[in-house]
Amino acid sequence: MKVEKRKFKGGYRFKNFDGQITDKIDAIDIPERVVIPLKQGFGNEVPFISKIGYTVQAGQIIGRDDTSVSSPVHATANGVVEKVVTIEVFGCEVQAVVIKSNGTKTWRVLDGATENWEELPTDKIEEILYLSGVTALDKEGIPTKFNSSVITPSDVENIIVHAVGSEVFNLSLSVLLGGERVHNFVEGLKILHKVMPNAKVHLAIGNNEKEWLTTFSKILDGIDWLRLYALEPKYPQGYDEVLIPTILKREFPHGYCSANIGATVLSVQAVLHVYDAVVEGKPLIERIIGFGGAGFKENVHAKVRIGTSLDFILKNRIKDDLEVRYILNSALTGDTITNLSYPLDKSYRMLLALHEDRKRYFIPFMNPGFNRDSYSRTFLSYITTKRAETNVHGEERPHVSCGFCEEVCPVRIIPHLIYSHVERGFIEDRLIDFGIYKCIDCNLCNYVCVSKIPIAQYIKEGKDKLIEEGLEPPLPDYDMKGVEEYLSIREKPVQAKDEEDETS
Amino acid sequence: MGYLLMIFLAAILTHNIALTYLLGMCPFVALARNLKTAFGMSIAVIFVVTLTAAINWPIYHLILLPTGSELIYYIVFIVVIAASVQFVEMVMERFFPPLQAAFGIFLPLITVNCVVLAVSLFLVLREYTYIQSLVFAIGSAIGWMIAIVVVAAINEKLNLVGDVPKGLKGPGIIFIIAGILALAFMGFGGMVAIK
Amino acid sequence: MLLKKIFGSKGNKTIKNALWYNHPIFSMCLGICSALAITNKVDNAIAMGAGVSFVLIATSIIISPLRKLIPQRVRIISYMITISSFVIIVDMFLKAFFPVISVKLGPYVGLIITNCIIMGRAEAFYSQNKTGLSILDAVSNGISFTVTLIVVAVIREILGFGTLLGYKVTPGGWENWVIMAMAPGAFFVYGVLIWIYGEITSR
Amino acid sequence: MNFAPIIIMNVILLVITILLSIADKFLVTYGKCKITVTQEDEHKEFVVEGGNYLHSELISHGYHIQASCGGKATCGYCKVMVKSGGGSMLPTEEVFMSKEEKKAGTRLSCQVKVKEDIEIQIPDFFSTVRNIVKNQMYDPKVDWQFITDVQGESLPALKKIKVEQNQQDTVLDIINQYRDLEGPLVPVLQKVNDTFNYLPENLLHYIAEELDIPKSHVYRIATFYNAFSLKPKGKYKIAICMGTACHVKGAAGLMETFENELSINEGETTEDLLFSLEGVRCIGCCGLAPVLLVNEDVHGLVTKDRVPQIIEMYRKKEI
Amino acid sequence: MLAKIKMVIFVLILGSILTTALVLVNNYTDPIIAKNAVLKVKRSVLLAFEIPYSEENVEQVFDENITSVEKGGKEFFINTAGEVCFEFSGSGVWGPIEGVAALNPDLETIKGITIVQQEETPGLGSRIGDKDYLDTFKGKKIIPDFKILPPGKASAENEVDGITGATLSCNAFSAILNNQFSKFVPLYKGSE
Amino acid sequence: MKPVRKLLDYIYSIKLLKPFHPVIDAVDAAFFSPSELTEVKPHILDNIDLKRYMFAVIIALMPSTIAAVVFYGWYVLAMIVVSYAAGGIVEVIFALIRKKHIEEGFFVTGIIFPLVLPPTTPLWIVAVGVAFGVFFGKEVFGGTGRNPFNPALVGRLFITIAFPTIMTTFWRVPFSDAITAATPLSIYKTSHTITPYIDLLLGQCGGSMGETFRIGIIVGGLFLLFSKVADWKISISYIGSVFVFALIGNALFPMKIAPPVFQILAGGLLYGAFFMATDPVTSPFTKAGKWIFGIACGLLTVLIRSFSGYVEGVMFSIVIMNAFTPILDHLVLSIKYRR
Repeated sequence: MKVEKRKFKGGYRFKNFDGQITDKIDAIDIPERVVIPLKQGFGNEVPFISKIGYTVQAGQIIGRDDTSVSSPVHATANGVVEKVVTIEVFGCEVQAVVIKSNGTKTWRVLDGATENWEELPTDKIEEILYLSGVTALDKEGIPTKFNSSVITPSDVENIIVHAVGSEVFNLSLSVLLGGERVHNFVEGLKILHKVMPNAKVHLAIGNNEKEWLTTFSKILDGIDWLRLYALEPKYPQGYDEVLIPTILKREFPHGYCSANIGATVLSVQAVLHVYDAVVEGKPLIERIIGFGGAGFKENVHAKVRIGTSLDFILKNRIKDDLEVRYILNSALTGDTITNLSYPLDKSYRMLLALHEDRKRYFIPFMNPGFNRDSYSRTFLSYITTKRAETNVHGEERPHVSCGFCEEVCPVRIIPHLIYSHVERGFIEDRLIDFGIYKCIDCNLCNYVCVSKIPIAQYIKEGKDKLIEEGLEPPLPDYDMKGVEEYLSIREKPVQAKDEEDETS
Repeated sequence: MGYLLMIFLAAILTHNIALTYLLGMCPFVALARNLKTAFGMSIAVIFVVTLTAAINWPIYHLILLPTGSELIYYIVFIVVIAASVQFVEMVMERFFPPLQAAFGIFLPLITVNCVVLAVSLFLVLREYTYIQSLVFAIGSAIGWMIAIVVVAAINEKLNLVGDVPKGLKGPGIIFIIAGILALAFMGFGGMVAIK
Repeated sequence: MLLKKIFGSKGNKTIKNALWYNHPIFSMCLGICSALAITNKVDNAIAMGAGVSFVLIATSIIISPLRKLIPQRVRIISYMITISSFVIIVDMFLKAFFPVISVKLGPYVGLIITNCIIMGRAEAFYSQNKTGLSILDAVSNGISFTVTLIVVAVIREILGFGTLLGYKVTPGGWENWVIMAMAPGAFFVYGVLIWIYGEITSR
Repeated sequence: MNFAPIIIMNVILLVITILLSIADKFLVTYGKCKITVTQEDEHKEFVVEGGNYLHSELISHGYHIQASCGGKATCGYCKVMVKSGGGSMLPTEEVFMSKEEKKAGTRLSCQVKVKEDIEIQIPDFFSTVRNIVKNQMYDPKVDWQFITDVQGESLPALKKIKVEQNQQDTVLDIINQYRDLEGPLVPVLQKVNDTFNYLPENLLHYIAEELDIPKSHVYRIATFYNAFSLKPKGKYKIAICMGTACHVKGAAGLMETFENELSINEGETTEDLLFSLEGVRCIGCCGLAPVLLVNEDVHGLVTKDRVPQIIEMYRKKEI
Repeated sequence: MLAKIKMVIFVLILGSILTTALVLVNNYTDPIIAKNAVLKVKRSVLLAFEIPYSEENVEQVFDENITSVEKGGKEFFINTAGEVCFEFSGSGVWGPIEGVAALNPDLETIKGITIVQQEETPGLGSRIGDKDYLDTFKGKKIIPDFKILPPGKASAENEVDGITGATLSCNAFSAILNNQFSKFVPLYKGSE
Repeated sequence: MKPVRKLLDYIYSIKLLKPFHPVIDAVDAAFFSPSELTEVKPHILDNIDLKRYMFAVIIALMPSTIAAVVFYGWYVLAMIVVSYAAGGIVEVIFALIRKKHIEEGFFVTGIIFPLVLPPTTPLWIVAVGVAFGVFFGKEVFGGTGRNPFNPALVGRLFITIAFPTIMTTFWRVPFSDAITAATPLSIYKTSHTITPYIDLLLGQCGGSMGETFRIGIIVGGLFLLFSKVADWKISISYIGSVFVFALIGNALFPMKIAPPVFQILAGGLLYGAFFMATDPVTSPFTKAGKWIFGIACGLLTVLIRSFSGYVEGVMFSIVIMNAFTPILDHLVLSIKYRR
């Protein structure tokens, strides 16, 4: 199969950071208790449908709401439902079910799953997908007729599966797709194509993964609804807003989601989970996550049951003498994990432990700068591994129009222009012209800023203030699908905040 | 032709009416804070300066000089300027409302603007012919426009990124910007000479 | 006290406004064209200041008593005629008795007509106040203007020519700052003075 | 003697005045326009010939509207609120207007041409300032600007001012101290501000009457200087640095702690008028971040634990 | 209509009064101004010839030493020694340069030059008006043409040193001089 | 490094020095990287900061500085020291009064300014020039990053026009004490002689201290372009447009306009194109703006060099285009984001 080469303008390639995840995979035991949040991944929170004191099996549905955009939630360990508690996850309060595990590793197989999935009717496959909980994965979910995304499967015109490792730390493709799994993956793609027959499937792989490119071009040869792309692994290639213009060469409706233009972006793991659900009948109860960053003794992958607390996962993995910061998923956009009793949920890909480096280096600006990363080439950093730590490396200064942020911006806006408007309180519709709503919060402008200005924060603040003034993102000229459903989901957290304010 | 071009360039670059003769500073200070206003004002100035130069030259050379009454030419010039501006404004308001909205609103501000009177006076002092007068008038007004528009743009930029001390905001910083601009324009010195 | 007797309670205020709070140049930025252009020598500044003061006072004497007679429609034109007549007188006077200064001031004498101080004061003050008060206002504004011009001219002449009223005041090795005698110097000196004024008044 | 200049002058003036009269007749055909003026609670109407500027019409009808530039839109003093008529705002005016003023329809009267019936409101400073304070749009750092209430409703009638006897005595003492000074207002306000920790509204009224200074002027001064406050201010002003360095080191948390300890929000004053709390921009001691000022005292490297200590320290001073 | 007429009459009266006043003042100052202009010329002529005078006796000294001749529409001044002097003007870098040039009777050598008016860069180009500088012109030939060279380069008898840093003013000045010499000297000679 | 730390900590603890904290902060920040951690996303930051960014310019200037010292002796160092001291004082006074940080922009101004001066400029003129440049060119606008004009050029422009006699007299040829009034450009203007290109490249001619050793400038400039600190668009379009306009002009007026390669190598063009025009604060931030900026600078340089009273046009052209920068940006933005 022919491999198309694509890249986008802007962006920045993170290379040679220390603490990269190795190809090793660990299995982690089932903990004594699992805590399962009733909102995981994409969609609304679902009501608890089991009862306290009931014995449940792993893979049994304990939360489900067919009326709103959501996916079912499963028990992930065999045991007894102990209680339903309210936990706070990254500022949002979520109901969570606590299950006391009995330590067995079995799970309830989904009805109707079969190796001969091709003989199943599409409806049945969709039902299996929905019931397995796979549909909540990734940014916009997988569309089924069960209201698991904002659009229906027949509306999907493009499915983009991206396997481009563009972040500072990336999951290893050899771990995810090693051995037989690559065939499972292809099978998963075929299932998805059956569910969404109008869709073309686009598989994007980083052009640094030469072996996988050749493997795929061999395996996928002859499939006419599938295209293979080799992308340059520049951050933030993994964003829908960047993937869609790069691969489909069409404009992204900024301020809305990819589903609104009939595209679904999936990760490799999601496709594998699809395969697991439909062929092996395994509901989504386990994830593979990676441990990245210099804070870990060993940077490995791990297979973990959903609902396991992070404490349990990280036990004995962190270097003893280091002060570290735990970050979820991404070093640039991930949230800091302040509470290690958080349970793992469907949306976790990676746990990072970065060194909190408070050391004050002596005349740093005169050092040649080994072990350091810089967008500008004033550091001799190509030779050695670069450090990834949380020191700010400099004081905030007035912005000097160096233009770095504009060069790296993946959506071609001028971040510092918007920054200076917002900083001075010029909240006008000019900002919309300047493309403030195009910003995808990739934080890259912040990363490269010479003056250490939190540009991305300012842009976000600008967006909030604009919405406060009633200047919402304009709808694009073309038709969009499922916009109303999307808006209803998007506005939810804002409403919740307002209520809080009133009560306090 | 070459001489006309020389007058034109001299009026813009080397003998810029705002930066070398320091004229038209009142509206300069007031309007150089906003680019849109500065632009509208300077268009109006171009129009009025040319118009009044075109009227004042014949009045001086055909009426005042022959009758030996050049002593009152200040009065005549300023009255003609005031009246013609008012007249133009009325005509424009009545017959060309869109034009009026775009730059007619600046017309009343120009009535007592040094630039307009100064151009008329320079015509007399330098003994230009009619065509030369017109070219000089347009050139001077364009020179003024360049100065005010550039300063206004810098001012807008300062609104965005600057941190000007409190007491210096407004006129003070405009003067300093204009000073540096005048300094830079000295580089054109000697490029073209006027009579 | 005397002022209060003659002009009522407003007299004091008028003077203070003119001399400091509503300073014609620094606070309201009026009449800066001529102020900028001719202040490279103190004698020019004195001549210009005196000329402007004369025109101001004469205008106030004419306009204030007539304020109720002047028809609205031709108000501006009447002011202009009055002002420019006095300007011509100043011009002729300078030409006759101070020919050197007259040449140096050149067209700027004529441009006193468009000096916003005169027009502005006529419009804002003389057309609304009694004659005595108007004259007081004219005098104090004239003094204010002249003093400012002289201050600027002193700075510029000392730095730019090393002289004061033509007499050398600078030490031996002094190198003249030519720029101060030219347009940019005027801009800088005024900018800084306005800054100082602004900082003091905003305290 | 040469008579030519006199003749030419007269001819030119004649021509011009006649031309203008003709132009008036044929070009400016707005007819009679009605101007309705509201000032405080007083309504007045008068009919004028259209085509002139509002500013000159108002002046000729006895309204004193300040303008130092003579109608050239360079001073920005002659603001009035136009309720109807008058067209849209000109770009010349925009420089002088704040956002709120634009919304409220404030215009420079020297730029409004009377072409149709116009309804205007001439603001008096007193009511506008009170409105600003009430709507918390008040920012003493901003230069004086007046804003009328956003909805455009007519302003509430003025209450008769009430000054309590003991207040009156104190203030009168202060006023008598400074009465003979040149420009007594600022020192008087300073002293009153020191005594009461802020400038009560009624006292401003009283001071204005006593000193025979227009109320608008008193308000202008009172709102212009940072040192004066129209809201009760605490005796100890706690200013927490919100600069980057401090922010990074947890100034926000500090603010929160203070808010909890004093049970007030940022920008407010405790009920006992002892403390007021505000966030300020960098005060230049980033080495000591997070840093805060209590009046003039600098407290550096403040941790949340130290907050009660600091508050206690100043409370003790009071007792 | 009445208001209109009143308006016109007011303006006319005001105009007449003020203009009359102007004419009166003019009548008074006009002779003085005219005398000033004449004196200015006379003074500069005397300066160019280096004839000592004081402010009071300009007229007297002038009349004693100098006769003026008009040739081809240009006024020439001749002193007792037969030296010739005339006014010249031309455009400098920033504005016009006006002055008086005096030639020896041979009409080839400069006797003296005075600048009456110039607007060159203060402190730089304006030094062409300094007496010290103009003194270096004395005795220089104007035939075949007159040259101002960069400082330190002048050697021939028709060359003088320029002013450092004011090349343009010097160039303009030499251009004016050459132009005016070539224009007026033949004029004077031709009609002799 | 430990003693330095201890000393700084001790100074911090002295109460008397509280008003001078901005100065101490600046010293502290210069010697030690901050210990602060990122508070918000992203959790990791690029290692470059403003100090290093500005230091890159100084590194790029090193070849020409060293060459200047070799050519003209230790006096050059004295000038640099005076420049840093005088400008630094202005900067510090402003920081103290306005209670602001002392910012790193002065790193560059302090060295770039003496390098554009003739090698025998009196020290007091260096001080006046740099003080004026920092004061009017930068501090009145709010300091580093907020200035519309290049402070070093404003200072240079000021002394050029204020002290014309001094600034046009004292040129020196390297390795000799002879004072000459001629730079290659003024030689061309008076006698139409072209100095050999190899002499220009190696600096064997009169000129400002930093601009004569042109190989060093090219090396430093390429380093700047490579390290992304300076934008290549401006340098390229500037030099390119000088070449094009000189080529056309030389064909039309051979007596007035010098040939293109000579124009590029002579005078301060290379220095200006690499170190002055590329100052990101004072040049347009839009791409189209950058191209126009460079091209207009080139045009103005050729025009001023050939037709005006001044021999060199680089600094005038750059300051004029600095002034036009906001309007260029405004125009480009309003075309780009037209509704």
